[in-house]
Amino acid sequence: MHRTGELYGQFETLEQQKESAQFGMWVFLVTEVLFFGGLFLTYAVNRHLYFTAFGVGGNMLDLTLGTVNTVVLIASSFTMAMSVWAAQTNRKKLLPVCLILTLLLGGVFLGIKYVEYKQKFDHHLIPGHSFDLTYRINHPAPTDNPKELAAERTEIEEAARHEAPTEPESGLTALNAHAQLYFSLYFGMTGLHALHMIVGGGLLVWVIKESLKGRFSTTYNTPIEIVGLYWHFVDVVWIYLFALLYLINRHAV
Amino acid sequence: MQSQLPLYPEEASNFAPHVDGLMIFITSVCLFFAVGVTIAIIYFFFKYRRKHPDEVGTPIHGDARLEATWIVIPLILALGMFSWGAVVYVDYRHSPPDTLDIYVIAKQWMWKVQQPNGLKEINELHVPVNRNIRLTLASEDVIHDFFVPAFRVKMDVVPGHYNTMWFRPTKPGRYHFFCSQYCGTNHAIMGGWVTVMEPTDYAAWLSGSLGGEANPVVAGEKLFAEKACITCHVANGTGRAPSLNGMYGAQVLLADGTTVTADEAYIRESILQPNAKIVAGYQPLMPTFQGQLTEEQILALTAYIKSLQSQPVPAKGSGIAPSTGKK
Amino acid sequence: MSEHVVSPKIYVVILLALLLGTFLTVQAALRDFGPWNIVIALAIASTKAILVILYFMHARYSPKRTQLVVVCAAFWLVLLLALTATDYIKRPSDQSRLTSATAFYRS
Amino acid sequence: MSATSPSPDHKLPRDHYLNATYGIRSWLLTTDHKRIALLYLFSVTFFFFVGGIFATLIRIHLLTPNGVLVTPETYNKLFTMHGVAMIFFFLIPAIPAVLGNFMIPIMIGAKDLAFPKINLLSWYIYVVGGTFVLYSFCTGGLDTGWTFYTPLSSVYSNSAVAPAVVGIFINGFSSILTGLNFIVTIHTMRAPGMTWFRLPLFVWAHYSTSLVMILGTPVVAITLLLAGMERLLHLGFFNPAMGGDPILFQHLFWFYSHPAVYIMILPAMGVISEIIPTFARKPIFGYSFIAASSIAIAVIGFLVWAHHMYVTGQSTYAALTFSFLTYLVAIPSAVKTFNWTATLYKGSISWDTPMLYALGFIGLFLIGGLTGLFLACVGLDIHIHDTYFVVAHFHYVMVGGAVMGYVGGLHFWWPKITGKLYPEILSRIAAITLFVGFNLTFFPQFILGYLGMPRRYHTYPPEFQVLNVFSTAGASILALGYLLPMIYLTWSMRYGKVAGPNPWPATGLEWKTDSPPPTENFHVTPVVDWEPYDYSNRPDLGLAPGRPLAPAHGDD
Repeated sequence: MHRTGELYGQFETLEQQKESAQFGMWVFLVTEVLFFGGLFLTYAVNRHLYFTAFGVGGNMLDLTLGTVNTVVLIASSFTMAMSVWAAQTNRKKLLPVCLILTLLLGGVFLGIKYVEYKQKFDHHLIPGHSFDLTYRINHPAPTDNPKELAAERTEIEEAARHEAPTEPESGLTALNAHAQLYFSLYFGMTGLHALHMIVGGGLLVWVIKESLKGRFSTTYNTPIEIVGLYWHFVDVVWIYLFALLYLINRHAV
Repeated sequence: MQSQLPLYPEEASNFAPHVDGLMIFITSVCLFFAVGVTIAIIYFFFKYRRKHPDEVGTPIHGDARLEATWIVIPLILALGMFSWGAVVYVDYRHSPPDTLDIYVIAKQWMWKVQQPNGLKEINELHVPVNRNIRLTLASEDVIHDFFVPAFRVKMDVVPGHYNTMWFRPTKPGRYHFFCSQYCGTNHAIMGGWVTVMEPTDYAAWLSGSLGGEANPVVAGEKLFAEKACITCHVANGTGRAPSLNGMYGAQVLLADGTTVTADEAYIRESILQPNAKIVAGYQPLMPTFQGQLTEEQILALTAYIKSLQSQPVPAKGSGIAPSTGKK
Repeated sequence: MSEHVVSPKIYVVILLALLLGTFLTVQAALRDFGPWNIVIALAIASTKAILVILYFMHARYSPKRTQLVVVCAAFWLVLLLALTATDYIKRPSDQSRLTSATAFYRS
Repeated sequence: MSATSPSPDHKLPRDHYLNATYGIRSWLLTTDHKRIALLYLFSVTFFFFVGGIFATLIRIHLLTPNGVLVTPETYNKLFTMHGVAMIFFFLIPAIPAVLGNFMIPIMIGAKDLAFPKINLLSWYIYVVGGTFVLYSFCTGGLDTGWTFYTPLSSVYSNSAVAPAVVGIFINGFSSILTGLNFIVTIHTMRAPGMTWFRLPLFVWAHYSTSLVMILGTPVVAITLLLAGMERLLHLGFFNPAMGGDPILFQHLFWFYSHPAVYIMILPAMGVISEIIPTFARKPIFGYSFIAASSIAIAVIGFLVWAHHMYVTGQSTYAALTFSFLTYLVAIPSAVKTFNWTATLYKGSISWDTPMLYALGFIGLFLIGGLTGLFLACVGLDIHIHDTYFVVAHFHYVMVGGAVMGYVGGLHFWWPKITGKLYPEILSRIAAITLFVGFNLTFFPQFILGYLGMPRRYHTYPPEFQVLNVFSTAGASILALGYLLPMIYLTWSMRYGKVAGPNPWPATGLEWKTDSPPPTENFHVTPVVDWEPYDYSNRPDLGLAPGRPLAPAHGDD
């Protein structure tokens, strides 16, 4: 295929340049997989050691918001894939639309993530000295659903009893410590993921600007593909984070 | 002068001859290859030295049979080393049943040792010769490592885990022990001496400094009453919790139908996280003692519970699995 | 090498499959299947991930070396998890983990 | 002197990469892989001397059982900083980022690496990471051991752990980007005719190294990040007091740090695979086996990490699994050694300096590699784990292996890099000094280790003194051996004889261009139509054809 665009000095042909860029991105994504892999292992080992406490932690997350976010991110992955198609088939009007949609959906994801973080902050679920699993049930907001709070209290009490049957005080302390590990990992993993989203957003802004200038075409679309690969990867990571952090032990509610 | 430059430390435990034998085997194999390759290189180096500046070597690209030979033969030898090493290792990790149990607690930068009768030592360890010794190792802060070169034994002391190691000293004498996992500023002076004594001397040494309170079994018995364990764990099996008579070393039947061997680890866990394993037929009532007992108190309680091993097991009210009850 | 243009029809099918997977995995999580809950969650997640990689990321239509890269990434991740598991699953002192967290928080 | 020997009538080419542009900006903003390699050369040499000074102080201190020089705190900082400087900032980047960076594009006939800007970026990342680590060294030092075991590093240490961890974390990305660049370059940038099985073995070695870099480094990066966060934010991932598991840290750490030794040794093996056929003037014996063994080492090297944890109380099952796999990784290294030795058979062997280094490498790597078999043996490792035996083994592989390979490679390609020849006699003396000094320093440590002297001890029982004195004496010879090349190589840049394009002569593509090469490496894109290390069909080398040492014999 005939290609257009600027040929960098180290390459012989544009074809070679494109292949190198694509392959380079894939290799980079491998390092990203292993980067998250270290966190996955830390998570797996701690989940193995403190199964109950991690279950309690997982149930503190808002499943609805998590599910909505998953859908949002999958949708953004779809619009990203459509951007690549638009570029490949020379649809110069559609391309920026798809890209902007992708960016917006990414923004929605981060917005929802912010709401979730804010909730956790308000409920004293940030690892540190003020971490307290029972804060929410002891300081309910007027808008809180009493049924939900009661369920949460039952679950915490049950789990604390699991740690120490007749002495809820020390059982709760141990539970707090282990749930704190869960939340350290929750914030670590989702935080690192969000950081990747922000980087991806920056890349999107760049290709949107270029696409509005009409620079991408059937013969020159490498940047779109590269950004697309990165964006889809971030999506794949979230698919696993959603399953691991939100879904396991959910039935205990 | 020769004794000043030995090639191996004294052989003073059951493991030492095995480890040294393994060492000699691997050394011989390696020497054979190292010497062979070195001689070949030196020989070629002189024999095929370039004699004319324009000379080129004979093009030989390889030989599949030769490659196969030097893949297969080293592989077989390597697997031999692995197997022998595995046999020795399995021996290291399976302590015999009749051990003398000593507790070792490491902290920056000292070793606290507690003899079975409660006698405490700092940076010293006295053991009788020809007796299987088992050390239970705990750390109060960072990772340490208990290393006795003359016994060829070594085990990390990891905070948050209980590690055990065993050995049988075979030669009376005094031997160095070291901390061999880097643990901070005074890592190098965190060591001491193991004294291996004749059994009679050991007994005399023990009784010579014996104190009633220092005996962990006695201390554990007192704690057992003080902490009200005794109110539920009634010896005749009529309490709300199983009798502990004869439990140590036996198979305990759990509520979920599985059985577990009642070893130190199980006892420790049952004290700190009582609900992790519930004995069949009992309610999860026991409180955790996490944070309420010091390491030494847990060791004392464990020692006391172990001493109940020889007590009569009640027909009802023990957690011991029926089919595998102790004879 | 000319690049493969994936038609939007396929993208839509994949999108629907991903949404269906999300729905199923949430439904499965709200029911008690015992230890199978984890298996189901991870199986659905992996299926979704594979769909994204194969179609959205065009791995299916990519050169062999790219596919090799994907396989390598998965292989090494599994290696990291599985070989560490050989230790944790059978670690003898596991049952006696002392969680002195209580002491830490009281001090 | 033959026609092929360097003769005075060689002239430096008029335009080459060194004189293409001038000024500090032309170096600091260069995207030329050759200049970036030189930037790396200066930086890793700097860290080598930083680490070397620490090593010297350590050896002086250990002259007497009670130590002669420093306090325990300082001693602990010395060996930690020695390890950190040498491993993360010298050994890991040394051969790949200097020799690999310079040679790989030329060897495969490319104008540059696939991503020249990323290449420059990786050097800046290295510098930033190095600055953090130096900052840590200067503000309280670092006393955790280079392994950063928790909870010592994350809770108990009072030294400047955080900046060091941040520095190593940052530096990891330098390594990742270098590896990424190499892999893509080797895949997509080869000249016409440069098929996979015509690649120099140096390139195969770097391909394997890059695999380890991109697959392992991210794991240690995230691990150190977690340990750093644990220290700064009091999180509990690896802190048993908060429910975390210190053993998990070791798994994560060694998942990278064991394969990392292959990052250090594989490129050195690649250098040796270039030097030996060149100075024996014959094709390397078993090309495909050496190439495949590089890949095998990189892959199997990832399966063995928990052999560093035999005495942590790991499960018997894990210990046996990892011991078995560790023995498997020994085989490809053995295959390489046998093939190198076989290459010498019926060669035309010259005693030039690079060859002395190569043979020194084989000798030292033999000892280093074979003692790995002792440590792999789970029953024997219990005794020698964490003793000087490990220290000796590690230094035999890393210093005797990797550094010998690096210095040998530096001599081999020095004429290509600078266009000048180094003084031959002096360099042979240096090579022999290094070999002798090295053995005297480290061989006694094997015996010390078996006798039971634990590592990282600032003071030791008096019965260990004799061997420690030997070791310190050897270290002073070794130090001299390192200073010599430093001096005469610098000297030769200005005063050395002009080398000409192919002084040895060697068969690789890098010797087909000028010395020093032009910025774009080749004036015309080369086409490769010869097999690697082939001296028989290369009239362009100017050697007398058909005058082999003995009648052709064997398979070919």
